[in-house]
Amino acid sequence: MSTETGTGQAVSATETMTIREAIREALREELARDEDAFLMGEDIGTFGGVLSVTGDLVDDFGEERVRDTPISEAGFMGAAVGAAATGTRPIVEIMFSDFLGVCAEQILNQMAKNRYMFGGKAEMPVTVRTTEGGGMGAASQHSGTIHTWFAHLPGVMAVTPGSARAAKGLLKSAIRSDDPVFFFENKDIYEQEGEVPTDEDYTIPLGQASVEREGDDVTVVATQRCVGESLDLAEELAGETSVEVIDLQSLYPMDTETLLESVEKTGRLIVADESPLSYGTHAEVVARVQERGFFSLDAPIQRVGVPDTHIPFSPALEREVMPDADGIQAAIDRVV
Amino acid sequence: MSTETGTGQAVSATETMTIREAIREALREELARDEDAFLMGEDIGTFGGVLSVTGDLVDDFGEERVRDTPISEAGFMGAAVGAAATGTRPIVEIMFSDFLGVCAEQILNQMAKNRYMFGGKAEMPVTVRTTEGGGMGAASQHSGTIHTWFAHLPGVMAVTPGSARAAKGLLKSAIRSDDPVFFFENKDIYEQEGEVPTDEDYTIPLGQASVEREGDDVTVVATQRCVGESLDLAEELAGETSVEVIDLQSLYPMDTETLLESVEKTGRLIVADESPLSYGTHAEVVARVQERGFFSLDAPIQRVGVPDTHIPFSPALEREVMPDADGIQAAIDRVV
Amino acid sequence: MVTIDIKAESGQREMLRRMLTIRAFDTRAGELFADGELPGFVHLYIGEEAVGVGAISALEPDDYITSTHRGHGHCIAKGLDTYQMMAELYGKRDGYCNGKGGSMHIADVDAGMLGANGIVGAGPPLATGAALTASYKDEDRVALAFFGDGAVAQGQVHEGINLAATWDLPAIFVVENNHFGEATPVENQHNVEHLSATAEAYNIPGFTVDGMDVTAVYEAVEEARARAAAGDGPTFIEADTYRYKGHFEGDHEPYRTKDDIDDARERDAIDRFKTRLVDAGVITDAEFDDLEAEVEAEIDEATERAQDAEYPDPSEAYEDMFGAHVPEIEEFAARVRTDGGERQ
Amino acid sequence: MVTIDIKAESGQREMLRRMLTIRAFDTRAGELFADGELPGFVHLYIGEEAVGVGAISALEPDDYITSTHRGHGHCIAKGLDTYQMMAELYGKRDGYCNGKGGSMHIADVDAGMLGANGIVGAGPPLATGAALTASYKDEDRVALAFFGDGAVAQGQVHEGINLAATWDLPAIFVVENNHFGEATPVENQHNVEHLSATAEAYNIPGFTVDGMDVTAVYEAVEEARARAAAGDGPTFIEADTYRYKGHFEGDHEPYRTKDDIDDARERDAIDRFKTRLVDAGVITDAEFDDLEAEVEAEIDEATERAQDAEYPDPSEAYEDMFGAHVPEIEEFAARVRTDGGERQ
Ligand SMILES: Cc1ncc(C[n+]2csc(CCOP(=O)(O)OP(=O)(O)O)c2C)c(N)n1
Ligand SMILES: Cc1ncc(C[n+]2csc(CCOP(=O)(O)OP(=O)(O)O)c2C)c(N)n1
Ligand SMILES: [Mg+2]
Ligand SMILES: [Mg+2]
Repeated sequence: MSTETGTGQAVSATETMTIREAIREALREELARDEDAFLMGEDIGTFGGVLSVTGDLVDDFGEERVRDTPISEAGFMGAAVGAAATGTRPIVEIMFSDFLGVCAEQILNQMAKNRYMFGGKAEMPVTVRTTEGGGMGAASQHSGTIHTWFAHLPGVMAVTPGSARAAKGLLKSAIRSDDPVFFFENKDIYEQEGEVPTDEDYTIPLGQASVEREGDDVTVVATQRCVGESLDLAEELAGETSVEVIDLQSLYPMDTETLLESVEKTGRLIVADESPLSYGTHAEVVARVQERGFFSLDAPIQRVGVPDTHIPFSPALEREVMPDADGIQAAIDRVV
Repeated sequence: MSTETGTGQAVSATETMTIREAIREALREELARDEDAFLMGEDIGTFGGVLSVTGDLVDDFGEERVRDTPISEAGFMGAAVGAAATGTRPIVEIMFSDFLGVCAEQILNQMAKNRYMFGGKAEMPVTVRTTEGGGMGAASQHSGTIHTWFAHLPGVMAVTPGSARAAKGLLKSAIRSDDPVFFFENKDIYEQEGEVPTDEDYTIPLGQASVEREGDDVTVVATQRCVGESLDLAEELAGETSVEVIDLQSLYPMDTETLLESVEKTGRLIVADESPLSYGTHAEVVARVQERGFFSLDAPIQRVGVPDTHIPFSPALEREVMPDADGIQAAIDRVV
Repeated sequence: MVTIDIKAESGQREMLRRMLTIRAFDTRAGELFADGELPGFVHLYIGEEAVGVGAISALEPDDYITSTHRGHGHCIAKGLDTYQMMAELYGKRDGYCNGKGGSMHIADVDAGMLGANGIVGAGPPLATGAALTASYKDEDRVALAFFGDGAVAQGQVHEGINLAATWDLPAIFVVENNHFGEATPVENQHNVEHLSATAEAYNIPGFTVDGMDVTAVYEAVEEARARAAAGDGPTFIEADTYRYKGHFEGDHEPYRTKDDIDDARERDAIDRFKTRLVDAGVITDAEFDDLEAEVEAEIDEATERAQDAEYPDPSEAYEDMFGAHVPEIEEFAARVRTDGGERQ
Repeated sequence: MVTIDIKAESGQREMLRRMLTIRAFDTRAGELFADGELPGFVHLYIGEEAVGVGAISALEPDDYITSTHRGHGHCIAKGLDTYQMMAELYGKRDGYCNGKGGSMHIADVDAGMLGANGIVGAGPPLATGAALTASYKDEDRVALAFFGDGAVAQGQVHEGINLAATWDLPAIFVVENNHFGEATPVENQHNVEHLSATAEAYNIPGFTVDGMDVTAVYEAVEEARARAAAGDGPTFIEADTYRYKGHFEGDHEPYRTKDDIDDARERDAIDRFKTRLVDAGVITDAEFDDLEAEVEAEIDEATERAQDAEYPDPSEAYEDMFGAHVPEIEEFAARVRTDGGERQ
């Protein structure tokens, strides 16, 4: 227990918990808070989710509100859209983000477009939770990072927490939002611990980044697992190079202002994210910062990500392609 | 009939034809050339395709090779993958690119990943043709531009021709390729005419851009419909501002070298493409050019695209959000 | 209470009126499209009126429907306003979607009309979701999905039905088998003789009814609704029907002959229902003519008003993407609309 | 010619051997996983051996199969090498995928094994595609798709079957109904008693066979293959079976009791087939024990060799994305591997 000041919101007591626990607590609190909210997904009930995120929630809320589904992602994603349009607040779990292709249509043409196509006359309060990333030896069909697709898709929001605090604060905002929000977990950091405000009304606004560590020489803006990698590296480099680390938190909307402020100070930017590099999340950060911060930049913005491969199975190969502190270090070396 | 030198390839006779015709001729020539190649899609046979691209091909090649399918994009995209892996060369038409969500799984996890997951021991010679873009009053579910998704997806290539010549040359390369290639047509320019080499072996390598007009003051790199918009604008501005226009042609692989050379000369870059701006195709061009051409740049790179909306139905609204010469002009004004 | 009581004479007349309204509306839409008045695609429901009217009349007013690209008939049967529909076809601000949706996206969520849909097969999972809301909230409502014979080849249709069947949700699935998916005959899309065989895969009741007999459709849906409301799960109904016009306006129809269409017209749903009502003394020929004239006048007025109505302001293109404020849209808009809110 | 002639005694012994090999391989894989030797996920086929062996033995050697996440049994039945399989489970370069795929992606396209698959339901459209190749090239080959009871809820399974049925392709669809999709019982995924009812939706023959009787599976597939090869289209076969181990290794199995598993073991396919062969005098108990020992020795050797085999070089991670040369991959690799090809 300690006190801290979160980004933009004064908070009091905190508790140490893992990202997995933070997600579960956010779900628990929001289910308790709003009886229109319910969970839907494969084996999220008694089984507790294959990566044990939903855990015991079914015991507290029952099978109607923590609903196991057949293996029909398109069917239940569509059902979530139909349910949301008619007055409920579905929270969908897609077991691995690689399975989003199975239900992409209902996202692309229904969830994302209904409000606009209908002239604003439809609410779409859906939250989609899913897990991304390598590190488990789960091979190419269970290790992808696909959040750029949804960050690019007009009509949905996308967030990518890099800490337990961000996980809880963003998930609660996502659930409360009347717009569709994609919440991208990273399976490699479920056990990462952090301080999380206990206040049940602690939320982080969608569209807000968080400066996790201040620094003067170079800014690293990171997502998900790369936030921790960056913080560790910054700590290691302390004294030598002063690294500012920002958790982007929200891919869309994006908190461009916070990035610009930081780059104004450091003049150098590294973007670290586990999506494949080409047309990846990094590129949008680059585009925005150079657009509005061109004259602050002293060096080209560097990108650290997956080198346009899939995630291979073998442990000898998998870590090779995953962005990590080494890659961030190399990027810093190129510009500092 | 005239003679010209295409990008990177000496060619002789040309013929004036529309983009629609250029595509059909590429299909005709490649079907004639390789009996393992066949077309598959909805109403592409006797009906000739809803946008009349396949036209009379069924008369020449029969129903086995110009195969009408049920409305089962996931089924026949998957069948194309299975067929390609076992020795044929399928060319799939997805009627509108917005329908790619319906069959995204077979693309994302099968077509794109098989070769890699299998340690290189699978060929995947599939071509996917589809049509993108606004301008027909077809509303949000039939007007999207989604090529960034596939440019970002490791394991597939993506091309976006902006002229009849590019359409023919790239489609032939796509069909001959043993890798999956997405060929993104733009429905608003099917009637656009241009000179096309008649040589049946004229192809444009995947991964090659084309300088369509030389200039000194600013470079506009464009795709699809925006190529013509840029050329018209360049013509209009001639004398005043000297605009170099590049048809990017290939999103992935991307011909970064040609862009860098141009920017070295002009110092200013505009990227014009019909994808939604955030995390759009533009951003990758920006990221690469600033990475390797940082010190050539005299001004921030500007993006012209769809302002993160869907394409609305009403003619009063549709043209408002479509990138065009006005938007490119405004971008030039910001930096020249 | 059903939307329209088919046992009452007034109900029968109202069903006839709605069928006539659909025919008049879509005949007009076809003409306007041919005249180049309407942008985009227009898919007409002419010939299939008995399906939409029969099915929706048997629902309760609060029930939900999901529709297709061929949605005008479902809208009118659900009681939507023809002026707001026509205004939408023109892309005018008074339209159901303020001009943003057009023919393929007319929706009125408050009225239980969850949207026409440009994606073949997308409706059934949405209907399953609406049925899930009803079940979750313990409301006496059911959801009915209309979809075409072609759509039965879409996986998500199966997923939607399987979910509803497994969860015993109050849903009804209605295939409008008009014998073609665009230019492709149903025989080239499926291997079954009757699409109602699909029901077997989910162990739910499946029927094929004469989709050009409004009474037959009504009765099948009335029964299905009772089953759904009783917690006995979904029903699958195939309505055998026919579209008289091309797939979309402009279709050159190489896939059938004029005789094929004439054959279908012999079973015309409006003619048959009219004859039945005249025979039963519910309506006279003269009253029928009056009804037709009334309907025609309504469509005239709707069309004229729609023609005169205002287009949305171009700046409205940037609205309605989200409920929340999203700064990027504003910023991007500002780049194009540099000159005091006007596009450059 | 069938892969294994069940009428010949040697064929019967070979089928028994393959079942034993699957069980020994997967038992070992389970142990190795529990010991932390194998990375990733491992899904075991123990209990279901009769399905893979029965089905594939009745195919011709050139025929295609598509598999699932639970693919080891299909690989062994298809004649794949246990060393190369085990090496793949370890992520070694000698593995079928050079270590890139792992348990869930073992493939040997040349042998007609089109891949294990981590996506539930992805196989049937692929099999339809392989059947399309056979039909397009007029080759005497069929394609058989294995998939689970859970997968039947996937839309793309339906699309694949519908295409094959509509086009009369030489395909066979085999559901391995082991009564669970992960932790969810089949009753919570479907509304039908027998999944073979699915066939009705496509008007193709559908059967439920005892999936723990290798002969029953064999005969059903033999018939289906004849039908497919004759141009009479696909068959849908439900094999009623059971998995003895958890969904994946590590599953705590809250969804069933030890008794449930013991009940299934009473029907054990290997025991029953062995008894039958012993009774028929095809094999003696002693010969069976020898066979088991031989198989065990093969797995020992495969495991030892796999343990000793080399990992791929990290630089191989950048290979095999495309047939063509793609400069970006090289360039991105160079950024990480700055120091003479070594990762920084
Ligand atoms: C997923 C998808 N694929 C293809 C299309 C193009 N398309 C629009 S309508 C149509 C035919 C639909 O046939 P059917 O379901 O029988 O409905 P009908 O038009 O006959 O009413 C097709 C193929 C689409 N809109 N969506
Ligand atoms: C599209 C998709 N959804 C979910 C999963 C996660 N998953 C892997 S195996 C499995 C259960 C599959 O059940 P079934 O088809 O019966 O096969 P079984 O495991 O019983 O052999 C699930 C849900 C997946 N791999 N792919
Ligand atoms: Mg139809
Ligand atoms: Mg199962």
